[in-house]
Parts: sequence; C-alpha cells; structure tokens
Amino acid sequence: MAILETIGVEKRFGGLTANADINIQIEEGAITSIIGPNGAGKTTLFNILTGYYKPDRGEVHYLGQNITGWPVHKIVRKGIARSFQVLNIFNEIPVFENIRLAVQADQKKGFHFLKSTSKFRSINERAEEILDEIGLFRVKDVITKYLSYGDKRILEIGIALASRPRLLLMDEPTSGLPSSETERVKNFIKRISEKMTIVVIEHDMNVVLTISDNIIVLHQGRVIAQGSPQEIKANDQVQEAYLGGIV
Amino acid sequence: MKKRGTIVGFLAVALVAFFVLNWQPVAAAEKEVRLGVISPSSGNYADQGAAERRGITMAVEEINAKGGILGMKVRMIIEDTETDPAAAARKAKKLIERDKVHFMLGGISSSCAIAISEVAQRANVIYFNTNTNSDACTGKHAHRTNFRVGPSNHMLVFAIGPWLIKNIGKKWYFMTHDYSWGRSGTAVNRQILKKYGGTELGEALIPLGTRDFSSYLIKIRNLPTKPDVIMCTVGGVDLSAMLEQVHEFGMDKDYNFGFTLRDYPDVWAVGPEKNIGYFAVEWYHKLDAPGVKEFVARYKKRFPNASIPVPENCCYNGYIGARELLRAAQRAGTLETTPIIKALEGYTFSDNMKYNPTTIRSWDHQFIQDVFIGQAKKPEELKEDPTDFHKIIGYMKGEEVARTREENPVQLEPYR
Amino acid sequence: MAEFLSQLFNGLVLGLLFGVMALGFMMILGVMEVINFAHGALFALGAYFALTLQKVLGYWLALLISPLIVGVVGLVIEWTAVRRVYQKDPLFGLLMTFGLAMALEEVIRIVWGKIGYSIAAPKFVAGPVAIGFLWYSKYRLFMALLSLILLTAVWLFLEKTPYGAIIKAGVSDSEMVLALGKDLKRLRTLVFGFGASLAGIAGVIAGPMWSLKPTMGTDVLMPSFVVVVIGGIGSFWGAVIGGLIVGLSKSMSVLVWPRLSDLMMYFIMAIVLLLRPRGIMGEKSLLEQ
Amino acid sequence: MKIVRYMLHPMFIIFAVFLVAPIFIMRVGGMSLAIEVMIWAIFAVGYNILLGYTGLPSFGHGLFFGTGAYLCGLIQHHLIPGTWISILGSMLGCSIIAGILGFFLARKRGIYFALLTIAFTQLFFFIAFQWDSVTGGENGLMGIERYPLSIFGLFRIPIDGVLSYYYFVYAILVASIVVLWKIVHSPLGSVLYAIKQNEVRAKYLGYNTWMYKWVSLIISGLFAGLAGALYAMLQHGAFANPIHWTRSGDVVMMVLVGGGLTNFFGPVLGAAIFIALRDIVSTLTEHWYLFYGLLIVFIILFLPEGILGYLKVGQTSRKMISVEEKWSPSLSGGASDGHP
Repeated sequence: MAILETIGVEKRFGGLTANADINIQIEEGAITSIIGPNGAGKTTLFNILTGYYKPDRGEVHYLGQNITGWPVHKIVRKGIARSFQVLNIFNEIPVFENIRLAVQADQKKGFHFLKSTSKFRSINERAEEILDEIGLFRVKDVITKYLSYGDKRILEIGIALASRPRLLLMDEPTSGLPSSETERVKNFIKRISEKMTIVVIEHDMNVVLTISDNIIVLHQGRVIAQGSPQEIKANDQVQEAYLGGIV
Repeated sequence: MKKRGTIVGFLAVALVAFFVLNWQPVAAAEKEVRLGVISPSSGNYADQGAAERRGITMAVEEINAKGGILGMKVRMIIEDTETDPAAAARKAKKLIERDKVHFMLGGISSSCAIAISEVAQRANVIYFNTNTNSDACTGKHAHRTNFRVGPSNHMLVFAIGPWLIKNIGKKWYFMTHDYSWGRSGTAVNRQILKKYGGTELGEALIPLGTRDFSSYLIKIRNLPTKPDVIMCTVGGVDLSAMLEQVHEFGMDKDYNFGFTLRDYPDVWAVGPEKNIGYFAVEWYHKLDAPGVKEFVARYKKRFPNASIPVPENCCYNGYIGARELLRAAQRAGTLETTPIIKALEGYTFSDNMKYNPTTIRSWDHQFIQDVFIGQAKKPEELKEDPTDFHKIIGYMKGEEVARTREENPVQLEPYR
Repeated sequence: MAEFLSQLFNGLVLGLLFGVMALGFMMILGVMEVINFAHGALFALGAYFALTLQKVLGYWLALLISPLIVGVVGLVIEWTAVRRVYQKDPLFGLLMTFGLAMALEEVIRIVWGKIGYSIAAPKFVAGPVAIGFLWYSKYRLFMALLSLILLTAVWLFLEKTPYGAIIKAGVSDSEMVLALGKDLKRLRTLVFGFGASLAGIAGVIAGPMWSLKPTMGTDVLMPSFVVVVIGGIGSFWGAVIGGLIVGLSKSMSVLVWPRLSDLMMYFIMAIVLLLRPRGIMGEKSLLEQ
Repeated sequence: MKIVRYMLHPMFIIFAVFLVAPIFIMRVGGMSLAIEVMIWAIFAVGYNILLGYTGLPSFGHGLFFGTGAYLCGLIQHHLIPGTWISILGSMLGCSIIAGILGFFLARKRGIYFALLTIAFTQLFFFIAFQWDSVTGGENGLMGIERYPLSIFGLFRIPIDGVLSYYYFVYAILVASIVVLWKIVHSPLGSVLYAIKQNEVRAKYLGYNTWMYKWVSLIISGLFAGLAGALYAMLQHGAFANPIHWTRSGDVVMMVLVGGGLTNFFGPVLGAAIFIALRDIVSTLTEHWYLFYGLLIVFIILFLPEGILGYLKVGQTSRKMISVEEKWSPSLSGGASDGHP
C-alpha cells in the first residue's frame, strides 16, 4: 500500500514550472530515491509534500488522507519528517538541545512555561536515547556549530528521527561528505529504514543504487521514469537525460 | 582586542566622570535661590522655548545685578521638556528631587505645563507656566501652586472675535487644530458667534502635524457661501506651513483670515509677504507703553546674535513671569511656598509694559492683562523696520475678556 | 462636483511627491534591507541646502545642486556607517539610521537654528492659477511636472540601463546580484546615494510649500512607510501607486471626514495588509514569512 | 558553597543592588529616576522575550507601554479606583491588544515585522492623540493615583510616598524577573529561541511557530502593559508621546546597550545606563539629541553585542548570540533548487 501519493501536482514560480503533473506513489517500508539533474524540481517536490509550498494544482494524499495545503507543523505531527540539503539545525545551542527540542515537539510539551526544561524527565531521557542511537552522545554538550560536518549531517537526521516519523524525507543526506563518511551515513540510512519509510534525494549514484528499493527520476519538473534500480538502469530515456555514461 | 579595550575603558571613564560631575549632592547651605527653568529646546516648540528662556535670563540677570533676592543670588537650572508631556513631568521631578529648586517656570506647550503642574502641586512647589494658552491650564487643571503668566484662549478670542464681527463680517468658517488647544479656541469662537448673532459655515479639523493644507484650502474655495472670515486656531509649525500655502493658493487676496493667536516666531519664519489677517497678540515690541523701548534696547544689547532680533511675546512672558515670581519671594521675605502664593494672589503690578496694570487673579491664578488686536502689515509697510510685522489696531482690558467665576468654576486646593 | 474633481486632482499631485519620496526609501529598503529612518532627515537636509544655496546661486541651481549634496551626504553615511550593518539583524540597520536621523536633525538645529524658514518659489510659478473650475497653485503644477519627470527618469533608469536591471534584481534577491558577479558593495553605496538624493530632491520641491523646520523630516517619514507597505517592497509601480493612494486618501478624506485625513492612510494600510499582506504590487520575497 | 554560588548569580546581585540602592540615592535625590530605571527594566526584560529570544525586531513596543498607561488611568477613572485592579487591567488589556495585532504580526519576521510594528504604533498614536474625550488628547490623562495597597482587606499599605512606591515597584520587578527567567528556561522559552535561530527547522519539528510567535508577542505586550501602568502611577498621568515612533527606539536601545541579545539580564543594565545617560546628557547640553544619535551609531558600530555581550558575561551554558549570522539562513538551498 502506498503511504504517500501525489495526484497531478504542479507548482510554478513566475513563468518557471518547477513541478508538473507529478503522480507518484511511495511504498510503505521501502527506500525510495528521487534523482534528477540540478533544477529538476526535487526539493520543490519535498517542499510540497511537507506543506512548505502549496501546490498550484493537484493533491497530496498521506495514509489515504488528503493533506494538500496543510501547514508544515500539522503534517510533521502526522508522521512525516524531513532533513535538509543545506544543513538546517540549531547552531547556537548544544547538540543535546537540538534533539531535546525535537523530542519536546513530539511530546507536545512546547507550551509549558513555568517549569524548567530540565524537569521534563521523559523528554530528556528520550533525547539521550536518540543521541546514543545516532552515536552523538559523546558530543552532547558541544555547541552545535563546532561539530564536524559529518556529525552535523547525522544530527540533522537525528532531529528528524526524534519526531518518530512513519515517513522520512531526506534531501541529499550525503552531500558534501567525504567517501568514508558517506559510507557511514549510508549504513545509518539502511539501519533506520527498518523502522520507517524513507525517501531520499540523492546525487551519489553509488548510494542510490545500493540502498534503493525504488527510484523516481525527475527531469525538468516531470517524472520521466519510475521503478526498481535495475529497471532504471535499463531505461534508455533516463540514460540519455541524466545518467549519461556514469553507470 | 586592544582597540576594544580602549573603547570600553574610555566609556567607563566617561561614565564615571559624568556621574561624579552630575550626582554630587546639592550644597546643603541655602546660599542661593534655585529657579528651575523647564521649557522646550527640542521638539515642535524649540524656538519658542529658546525665546522664553531669553526673557527669563534677562529678568534673572537684572535681579542678580541688583543683588538678588533675600540677599541671595538667583541661579537658573535649565531642563528641556522636549515638547513631550511625559518627558516634562520627568524633568520636573528631577528639578524638584535632585536640584531642590525653590520654584519652576516655563512651558510653551499647554500639555507639558499641565503635566508639570500636576507634579509641582503634589510636591507643593510653585510653578509659573509661561506662554501656554489652553483654558485648561487655569480651568480644569488649575492648581494652587500653578500660575499662568500669559492670557488664556478665552481672553484672546474675546479680544479678536467681537472686533472681527463688528468690522469684517458675521459669516465665519473655522479652521481648527485638532487637539485640545485648537478645539477650545474654536469652542470660544462659537460662543462669540452665538453672542453676536453670527453664522458658522463649517469647520475643518486639521490634525496636528499637518504639512499640507491644500485640500482644506480647496474645500474653502468651493464652499457654497463665501465666508467673511476664516477663523483659524492653528499653531506652531503647522501655522507657518498654512500661511505659506494660503499665499501659494492666492487665498490671501480674496479672503479674510482671523487667528486666535499669533506667535511672532511663526510669522518671522514665513516672512512679510505671507503675513496675513487679523489676530490677537499677547504683547508686541512696538507697543506705545512705558518701558517697552527700554526693554527692547536691553534685549538687543544682551542678545546681539539672537535668531529673532527683537523680543517677542514668548520672551515677554518669560521675562514678566520670572520677574514677578522673584519679586513675590522678595515681598514674602521667604522661599517657602505658601507665603509666596499668598504674596502673589490678588497682586497687581503696573510696570508690565502694557496700557493697564496686570492683576494676578486669586481664585484661578490667571494673570489678567491687556490683550491686543493686531493686523498684518503689507510688505511695503515694513520698509523702515523689517521686524515690524504687526499693526496694533486695538486692545481689550483683561477683565473684559477673561472668564468670570461662573464660566470657570474652579476650586483650588487648600494651602499646604 | 467641482470640489470633488479639485480634490481628486490635488490628491494625485500630492501623491506624485509622496511617490518620489517613497521611491528612494523603498530602493534602500529593497536592495539593502535597511529601513532608512534617516530618509526624513535627508529630505529636510535637501530643503535646508536649497535654502542656503538659492540665496547665492538662485533657485534653479539650488534645485540641481542641493540633491547632489544630499546624495553625497548619503554616500558618506553609507560608507562610514550603514554598510557595516548589511546582512545583520535588521534591528541594527533600523537603530543605526534612527540614530543618524536624530543626529542629523540636531545638526540642522545647530547650523540653521531652531526657527522656521520659508523658501521663495521662483517668480514664474508663484501664486494661483484658474483652470476652469479648478483654482490651483501654479507651484504645485510645476511640482507635479517635476515629479513626473523624476519618476519617468527613475523608471527609464531602472528599465533601460544595466544598473537598473541589477538594482531590480537586488530588490528581490541580493544573492542573485552576487551570482551575477557584480560588485555588490559598490552597487549598494550607489543605491544609497541615489535614494538619498531622491529624498533630497523631494525636500527641495516641498520646501516652498511646507516651509522649513528642523522637525520637517520626521513628519514626512511616516507617509513613506505607509506608501511602501501599501505599494509593496521592491516594485517601482508599487511606490507610485502607493504614493497616489496616500495622496488621494489625504485629500479625499477632507471631503468626507477631515479628522480622518491622517488616520485614513493607516486604515488603508490595515485593509491592504488584510487582503494582500505583501502590498499591492509586492512580490513574495524572503523578507516575509 | 551553594550560598556563595547563589549570591554570585546576576539575579541575586540585581535584586540586592536595587534593594539597598535607596540608601545612597535618598542622599542625592533622584528616587524617581531610580524607580524609572526599574520600570523600564521590567519593560525591557519583557520586550527581550520578543527581541532577544524569539528574534522579532519590534520597533513599536511603545504602543503597549503607552496603552498600558492609559488603561491604568481609564480603569481608575471609570471603573474601580484601586492599584491592583488597574495594574492587572492594564496587563490584561495590553495582552489582548497584542493578541489582536499578533494576527497580523506573527506571520512576519525580520524587516517586514519591524515595518508593521512601526505602522501600528503610529496608528495607535493617532487614535490616542485624537480621541481626547477618552485619553485626554495632547493634555494626557491626568490624575492617576497610587491608591493604598489592601491585602484581603486586612492591611492598607500606602504607596503614595517616593520610598514606598520604590519598594512597590521593586517587588514587582523581582516578581517579573523571576517569572520571565522561568519562561526563558522552560520548554516554551526553548522553542522561542529555536524559532529565532531557525524558524523553518522549528516548523519541521512540528512546532506551530506562528502560535509561538503570537504567544511571545502577548508575553512582551503583557509586561509592557505592566510597566506602562507603573509608569502612569509614577507620573500621575498617561501621555500619547511614548507611543510615537520617535520614542520607540528607547527600549530597543536599552536591550541592546546592556547586551540583551546575549544575556537575559542585559536589559536591566541597559535600562540603568540608558536612563542615567539620558538624564545626564540632557542636562549638560541643549543639543543632547546629537549625542544620543551618535551614541546609538557608536554602539551599533563598536558594541553591537552590548556591554555584557562584549565582556562575555554569563554566556556559559546558553550561548545566545547569533547576530553575526545572516538573518534567515533558512531553506536558501531549497529555494534555489525551487527556482530551476
């Protein structure tokens, strides 16, 4: 069963069409990759799926419910989380606090205003658990901006995990990482995919082909191919439009 | 890093120096008379404030030259009201608490004066408000310790209004500055129309701070009946702008303008070309009254570089206010508040550079004095004396134009 | 009816002046993302320079030179102070220009004194003129013409010159300018100077109508704000249309309820905000949301 | 040892200083000034929730301060003459107004937010200035009293005197600072600070950021109303001028000078320095606006982090400074990909 489905989604910026007639289904429990050249409209699609943009046309259905036009926070609470291509974490506070904020949102404790944050034991314990899980417990008190790039990437994903998503959208989780680190992130994705559905935007074909169950190819705002890694590799149109001679 | 350290060090030293300079306790011994001068040197009325401070300075220096009062020199402590009542109240508190002034004077803006007098009354310190005209200062907001040196709106309007009805016409249109001073001016004007059987053709309420009067002037131009008099209660900067535009739209040629009050600096700003209409004047430096010439000469000697070369009404009121306040202390023989108030109440003085003596009315503390009716001179009439903008065409005695006790039923606080 | 038309006309004429004033304000806001509180003070400086210059050089040269001097003042301000706050918390730009506005106003008090002044309009446009039902001031017609010429010139500059294209790009996205590889630093300095001289020229034009006072800048700053909020940041036509709306609201409310003439523009602003939060002509930008 | 640690805590130092200050101030005079410092400190610390923690640069907070003063007077004149009721009424009224304006404001940020707050404060200024049957117009709303405090009808404590009013304001200052301190260190505070750093990220955590910004506006409005009411009682009057935009820089300067962007207690220091400086300079020279203006420029150029920020005081556990960063680091990558 498809956990997420789009029907004829279209988004324009001025005269430019970023997404046109996008019809995709994301299978529950699988890892789906979205690939395509720069400017193909991948991030725009993410922005639409998570409610940051409202599509000009079309609908987004999640678990059979029409969520088109919902505000971001509401969609997130429904179980869709997201990590960003450009690092999007809270830089000025300790690593622990980043995760704690996410757990706090998940437990809906944000409006408590007279009790110190340190008194919310369930939040703090859960945050430490997550830190342990993603292997950042050792740096939990470091101000985030002093983390290494790879750690920041992991933290970015860790924050997304804290909201216990059913569906996790990751925007280029390996971008800018050296190959050793890429491996680490790749394994990490594999590991968490056992618990949730994952959609990744990825450029590194090596990563894409090894982790994906399904691949969606975007080109100039349209879906030009969709299928298993083998099918995509064999697809002439994709070869021509995007993959070139890489594979 | 070193640069930063220097900056902070500099700041710290400056701060400490300021505190040391400023926060030294006032000398305990009563060796001087401290007069708090509280008037605007910034904001809308900055120039009027400067003018009244010149008058106050003259009075204080003249008295000090004669040995001061009660054997002590008078020292002025000047604070800026910023033409902002909240700031004025704060500065008044400062003068009372920290400088421990014996009395205060100044004002210009009625709203500042009301705020100051509220503070002064609570602290039981005499406050002379100079150059305010709102009826509220000696009406709704009258206080035992509060005296008003200049004439009230009521006095001004009852001087100019009947004259206009008699000599110009009965059909009036009002231009009202849309705040309490303006509205109270027009309200008194309406009384006059009622009393003398005139008709009102309408009213334009002009928001304070209006720079552009074109729409109002166009409206007047298109009135179905042409008004005999356009009666304006507009003041300050806005009046300068209005005179400018009345001239620009050529309305000065075919309409008669009346003004509740004309402050000399406003006309000085726009120049003789655009000076128009009939108006009430508090005092004028060309009055043919005893002492005026000498006063003008003293002013010119003392302030050779003043932006306005002759003393005008604000300066006059400042001078008279400061002089009478200090004289009263001399008469009372003390700096205590209540004896001075008693020495002031009902007191009459005739060296006031006006035609008739001025009386300080005991029940509302209004200075009852002559109010003059002026007419703007044509530019060619200014040839010999470029400062002589007005022609004084008449005057009213104070008691004829001031509110009666029935019209102004105030009850001052008991003596303390 | 005659009055209605007269007021309509008057509103449009005023609107043009507000447009010129707001355009400079908006360009600085758009390109630098700085709310220039000093815009009013620059307006006042324009008028005061003209006051001094016209005594020596006559009206026309004053009209020409005074805005240039104000432009130079703008350049100096930008170069010494304002450029240090770009890309920082918008609060800093706000406060910085706020402080500059105060200081400049006080400088005017120190140099020219606290009393008001009047600038004489040139003889050939002094006095009123009657055109049919409309009895109007010659100077204002002259001013309207001048404003129109100015607006056209700015429009041509924005549309037809490469610099204009960059400024327009900067208005919506300063990163884009960087991407174009142009010298953003110099561009900003120039735009600041240009915006300042627009304020200066508005001051010179307004001087003979409104008379001069040190506080004159503070009084005209607010209409510029409202024009920009109504018209929308980053749009030439937004500034023009916003200016006209504010001008009309001032003159037309005199017909209906004069007390409202000042409040009216704020009400219009509130309505525009309700219906179209980014202003009538404004484009969606990163500045909001 | 614990006691020593408590005693070195800035909160304790502030409370202690204000507690004993009258001993010195009574000698030289200037109690009103000291009271004013405390009132502005309440205002500034509350305002800093919005500015320093949520990162919303309001340049029109005089609106709430001035309105609070008016409400205090109006309640005294027309409803019940009492100190508590007028103060609580001002707080409630201002938070309601903040809530209503928040519907427009909370969707904005950065410079657009600032523009709108300026416009709203002007709107309120005109209303306050022109509606003189209610507000007293330019003359202000006079005759605001300090009624004796009555506690359950048992005691009557007069606060009309300078010293008694000082300690009344002091008690409120202490309470306000404690409450605000708690808010800042609560989950709510942590979310507000998260919004300042990265609003988009906060949204993607599932926070309804609009609602939080709205709440932050209400909190700051509430404390501004409280300060306004206290100020009205100090001055015995309420005036329109504090609402005017030309006065709106004051509270921002206090926050900035003290280092409010990096330190919770910065605004208290800022209020003290600002008010003392204004008082001194305006007495020394007629042209004090020049110095005030230049001082602002100087501070922005050389001390943008304020005094505490510069001295790096109290930035151990929670580093709050983000002024070097670009204002909206959010989604710039996403957006650039969105414009193919």
